[in-house]
Amino acid sequence: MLEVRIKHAFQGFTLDVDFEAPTGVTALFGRSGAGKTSVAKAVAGVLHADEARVKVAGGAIDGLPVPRRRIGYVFQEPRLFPHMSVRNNLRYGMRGGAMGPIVEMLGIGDLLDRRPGALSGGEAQRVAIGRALLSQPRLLILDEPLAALDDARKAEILPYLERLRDDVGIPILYVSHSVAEIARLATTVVAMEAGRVMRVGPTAEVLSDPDVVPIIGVREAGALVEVTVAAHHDDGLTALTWSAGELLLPHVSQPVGARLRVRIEAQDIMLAASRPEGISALNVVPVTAIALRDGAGPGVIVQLRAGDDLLLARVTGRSAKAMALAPGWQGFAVVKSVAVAAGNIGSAG
Amino acid sequence: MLEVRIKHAFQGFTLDVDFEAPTGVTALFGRSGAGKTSVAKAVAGVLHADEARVKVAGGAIDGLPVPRRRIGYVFQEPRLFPHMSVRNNLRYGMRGGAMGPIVEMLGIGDLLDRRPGALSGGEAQRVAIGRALLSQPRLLILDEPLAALDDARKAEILPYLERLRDDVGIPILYVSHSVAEIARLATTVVAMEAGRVMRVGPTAEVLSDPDVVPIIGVREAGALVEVTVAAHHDDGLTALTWSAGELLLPHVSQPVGARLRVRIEAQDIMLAASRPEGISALNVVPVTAIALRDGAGPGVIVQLRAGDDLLLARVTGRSAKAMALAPGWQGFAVVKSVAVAAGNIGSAG
Amino acid sequence: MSGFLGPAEWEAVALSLRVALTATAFSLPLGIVVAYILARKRFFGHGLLNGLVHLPLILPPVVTGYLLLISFGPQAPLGSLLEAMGLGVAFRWTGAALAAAIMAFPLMVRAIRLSLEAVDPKLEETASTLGASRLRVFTTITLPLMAPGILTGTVLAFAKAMGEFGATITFVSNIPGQTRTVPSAIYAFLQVPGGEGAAWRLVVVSVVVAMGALLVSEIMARRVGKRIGRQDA
Amino acid sequence: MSGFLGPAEWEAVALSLRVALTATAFSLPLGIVVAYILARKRFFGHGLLNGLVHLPLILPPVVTGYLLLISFGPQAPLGSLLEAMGLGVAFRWTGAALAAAIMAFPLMVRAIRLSLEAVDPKLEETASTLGASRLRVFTTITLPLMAPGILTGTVLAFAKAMGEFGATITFVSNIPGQTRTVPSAIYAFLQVPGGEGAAWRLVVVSVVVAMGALLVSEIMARRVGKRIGRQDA
Amino acid sequence: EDVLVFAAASLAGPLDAVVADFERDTGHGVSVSYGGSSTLARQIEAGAPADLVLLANEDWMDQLENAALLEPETRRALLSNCLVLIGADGAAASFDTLAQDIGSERLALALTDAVPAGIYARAALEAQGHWDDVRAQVIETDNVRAALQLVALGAARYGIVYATDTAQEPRVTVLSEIPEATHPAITYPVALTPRGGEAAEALLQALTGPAARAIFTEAGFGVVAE
Ligand SMILES: Nc1ncnc2c1ncn2[C@@H]1O[C@H](COP(=O)(O)OP(=O)(O)OP(=O)(O)O)[C@@H](O)[C@H]1O
Ligand SMILES: Nc1ncnc2c1ncn2[C@@H]1O[C@H](COP(=O)(O)OP(=O)(O)OP(=O)(O)O)[C@@H](O)[C@H]1O
Ligand code: MOO
Ligand SMILES: [Mg+2]
Ligand SMILES: [Mg+2]
Repeated sequence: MLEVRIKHAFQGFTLDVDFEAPTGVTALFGRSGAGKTSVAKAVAGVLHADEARVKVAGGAIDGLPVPRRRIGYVFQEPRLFPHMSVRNNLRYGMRGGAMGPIVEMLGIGDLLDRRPGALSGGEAQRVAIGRALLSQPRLLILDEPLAALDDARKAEILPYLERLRDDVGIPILYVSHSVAEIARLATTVVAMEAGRVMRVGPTAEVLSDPDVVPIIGVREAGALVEVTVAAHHDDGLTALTWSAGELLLPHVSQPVGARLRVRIEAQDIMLAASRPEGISALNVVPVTAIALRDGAGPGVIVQLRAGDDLLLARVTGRSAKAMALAPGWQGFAVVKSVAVAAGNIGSAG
Repeated sequence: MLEVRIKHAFQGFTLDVDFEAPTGVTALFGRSGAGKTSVAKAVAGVLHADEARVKVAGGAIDGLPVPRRRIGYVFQEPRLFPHMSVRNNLRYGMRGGAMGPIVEMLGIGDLLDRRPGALSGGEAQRVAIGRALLSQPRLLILDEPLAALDDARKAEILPYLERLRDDVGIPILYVSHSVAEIARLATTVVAMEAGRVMRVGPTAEVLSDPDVVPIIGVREAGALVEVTVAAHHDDGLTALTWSAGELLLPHVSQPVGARLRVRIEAQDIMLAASRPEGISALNVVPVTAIALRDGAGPGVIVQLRAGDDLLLARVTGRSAKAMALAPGWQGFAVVKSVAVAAGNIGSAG
Repeated sequence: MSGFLGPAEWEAVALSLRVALTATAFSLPLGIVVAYILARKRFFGHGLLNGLVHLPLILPPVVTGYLLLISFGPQAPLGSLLEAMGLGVAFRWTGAALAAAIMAFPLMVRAIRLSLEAVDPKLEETASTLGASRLRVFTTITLPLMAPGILTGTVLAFAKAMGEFGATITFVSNIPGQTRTVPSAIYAFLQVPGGEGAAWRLVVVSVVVAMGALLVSEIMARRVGKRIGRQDA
Repeated sequence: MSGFLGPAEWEAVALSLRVALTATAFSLPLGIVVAYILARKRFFGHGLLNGLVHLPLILPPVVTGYLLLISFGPQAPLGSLLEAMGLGVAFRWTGAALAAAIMAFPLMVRAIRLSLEAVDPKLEETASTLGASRLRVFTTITLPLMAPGILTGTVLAFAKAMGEFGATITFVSNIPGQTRTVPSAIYAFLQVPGGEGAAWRLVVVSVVVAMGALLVSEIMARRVGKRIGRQDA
Repeated sequence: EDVLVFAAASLAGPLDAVVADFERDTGHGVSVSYGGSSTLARQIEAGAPADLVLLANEDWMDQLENAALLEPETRRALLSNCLVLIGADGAAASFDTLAQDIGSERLALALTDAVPAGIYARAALEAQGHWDDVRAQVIETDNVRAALQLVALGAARYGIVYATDTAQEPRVTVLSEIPEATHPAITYPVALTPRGGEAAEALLQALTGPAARAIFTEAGFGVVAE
């Protein structure tokens, strides 16, 4: 549980935020200048907000001095200690535990004896992440930690964060502009605008809500569904079952029986009136249209029921007209298995 | 024309780079720590490389002192002058011209009287972009300028950069991890690894090269094709012609006759043995498979000929087997029109 | 207050103010230049220049005064040259200002240098990519960011100049209205039986003046700190 | 070199070194504390403390010496208390060190304060989020980043302590082996006709000593600068 | 016409009075620069524009005369002074038996190898055979007024200073006068410099005149007979 109530008046900007989120990853989402960093700083106590109530796992921390809050904070800028080697930066907040695995995961083993001044932008950011992780915090705050990193590096760090969330159970407050990252990590999404909370809810719900589409951007819209690993096939595909049947995905390194979360972007779903044959897409599910909502531009967002789950599909207005799409329409959704990105699979939160 | 030859030895890292790129946007692409920022700094003259030859538009600038190089440099960190208001930061390098349009494009009109210390991360980055743009540079260097920005903001800035490239003709050296940004902007891609150039070439060529896929990441693979705007339809779609026929896209705000570049991600192409009917995807083109390349995992990258253009498609091994995909295979590529992202459309460089 | 001090004492106070202000004002630009050279340039003779600047701090003030006397006295080559040019300083208030400036110089240079070394060279680099010449970079970026050190250096120099005694009396003697600064007057008062009262009155005045200067400088420092973003608004 | 100076002069040199080193070493921790308080705390009496610290700079040294005498002299309450505790300073080399320390204190505090004010509070903030107590933040982050100012303050204080004369002789007089520092000895030589030769020899020695200290400090400063990332490797 | 006088600091009080009278009587302006004799002498060597010199020490005057910086025929001893043993409140000692009387107390002197008052005092102590006994208890100051101050504050119990210093210092008692025979004569020489004009000459006259004589005597100085 994370409970946050913060009020603060900057000159020309007022922050007034109140939300509760269950254990797991809480994503702060919003445009530049929305107030995400300010909320994170107030939670950590480094911004002395006019009013701040913060509870982590039921315990109020707002009365504690900063060092006793035990918050691992990766700031938006790396903030490495310039007079210490990378190694000593990493060690600074360590409370026991080993440095090795985290250093390896972050690929900073060769940099340990360097001074921060001799690091690249992304290297510095990775060291900052390592330093926060090693402090064994009670709450982890990550302010755009992966912004300066390439995809390959992100792909190494994200699973680690998932493990923190699932195995270690550390609550995480995560600031990011990347819907893919949020979809993968977040249990709860807090959408902010101009210092206020616009929408709070479970990630699947918030991201499957056509009303939220304008906030997160049409191109990033998509639904989250929960699946169970059913089998690993010899050709490298993994079969997943969900309420609407079976999904085939590129190999998922989770044991059979594991429950996962899978994100299907609206633009990766194609609708067909009849089941298509002889195509390279492996996943075809029967669906019923529930709602249609015109987006900006010529696109239409269609909310679909597939089994017990909800999907979002984005089609052109022309197609919608041609196929006579309307609430109640029945047909098939074609999902290219490979279009379900690895980056969008996460363990169920 | 941009000609760069740089050698520099850091302790434990050697930079040895040599490339030429035509006018337009040259993207420096590579993993964290590959040496992108170092190349950019050496070009600007703020890193005194052991050896540096830099020619912009035929003129050698490596002998010039930094201020006379006239390079607008957006550093990886904002580097705003802390003792000046945002307005004076913007004015610092101004050589005439008006501030208004750029301020508006960047959405920083409300911040002009603030001190940099009172800006959010993304706001500071936008001011830094504005400051560089306003200096009317001979060469623009942008080191991950959009990393801290949300998609909506990016969507406002990218067209501006395109206009700089096309209308003003300022050469741009662009460092980014985002393939979408690079595909949209870059004329030339310089892929770097460990201080060396791995591959240089026109963006379309480099990004359509299955060999490059591992460098840029499977999920980001895709081909660029050149198209001409043929017609704007009433329902908001724009018809584009290309060597393989017609493509329908959400409205493209370019006049009929304009030549554009369109990116089609490998994962957005579905293959079908026969022309599929009754589906929501509007674009179906006959293709011939040229080459197949196994990717990491169960995916197969298929290079296809469509008209005179090359496409990349990513399918599962299972589908490839089921469809008996092999060089020479003939069939249809289904492209969801909306899967061709707005972010991937740019004017032809 | 005019009843508190006699006219001769007021004369000393006014002279001390003139001397201290002149010393501070004239040494400031040079102090900035020397601090810049010492902080940023590596050259043969760096150690020598640095040592020279510090000399007045190391030497007993009398020795400094004596060295000034044998360099700038009317008999010395340099002194007589200046004298011929109408710029003679020996036994004039300008000489008192010179002595004060030299004694205060190491304090000023050190403070400015310290601040200069804390200026982030990346900001200067950035300014130069924006087309700013070295001079413009210096005046628009380096100098404003050095402001705390300049302020501190100025205050230290002013205070030291107000208090300087040994070098001044040795170099320019103790001539009423010309070179009898407050410290020299205090010295003269302390030499005569019963002069303590007048001496203490002068001490009070110089403390009041200097505290005023300090207070003003603290207020300015706080403003400057805000301006250059060292404190949040 | 032992032929260069007589034994009495060597004694003065050794004493001056002892006095200057002691003065510097003891005032350093206090200087850091006072600089910290002045830089970071806002309280009633801030201006007063600041003024008090600067007083020795403003006052003619003789006055400072006199004030020390009436505070720490054997007859003064404070002085006699110290005397009774075996810590008497009057007319002892420890008194010379006290005088030197007090005269050097404003220089030291100002340098340290200047450096402290340039430390980025964000780094301290970051350290505290990593669980560091205030004390640990201070010792591991603030203090190392203040190093340039501490170094500068130390050098200034040492140089000033080596050169201090007026307050020292007024407070602790001039007792060979106890309080006859190099400046006192130089002064004595300069008082008699023909004493210049001996005076110059002492001047040379104190300049050599102080230049050595300066040089060492410059080298250390460069290292420190690199350590705290002010210069690129 | 303006006159610049360089004068030993210990003359400040009475000399100012004499000068004030002179200015009033003649309309000439007079500036007096007070300092230590060594400082003043060096300044004159360096070319100070003094018209009249009044030092506390014949040695420095000799040096100036040897350097031809004085008008030798104008040089004369103007004033004399004598030394006294002083004690802090309640102290009792006599110069004759100082070695015994002093016990473990401190004796404040001006620098015994540099400042005239100290040099004279040391000569007297040596002549009396006290020097070796007291030297460990001697504390020396840079000027004789500072020695007086130490006694006044009780920081030293005894001191030897000029008789002229003790006036207006109620916290010290004169315990004994020190016989003049025990030390070289303490005289204050005066002379015109070559730049001294008519006004300076007139001032020199006034200094030896009866009015001045009265003022100096009043302050405790002896006036040297011509
Ligand atoms: N001053 C220095 N001393 C030693 N090594 C350095 C120095 N500056 C950079 N490097 C090293 O050079 C390499 C290239 O750095 P550079 O900043 O150019 O990387 P980059 O490609 O911009 O990375 P990123 O995407 O993380 O910003 C890195 O491994 C870095 O550690
Ligand atoms: N010290 C300050 N004084 C005044 N306004 C401030 C201050 N700090 C932040 N702000 C304003 O508060 C708003 C929220 O800032 P915050 O840093 O929380 O934004 P953010 O959501 O993290 O944005 P970004 O994604 O750009 O980092 C911004 O408009 C910013 O300009
Ligand atoms: O040392 Mo001071 O500076 O005048 O005695
Ligand atoms: Mg932020
Ligand atoms: Mg970089």
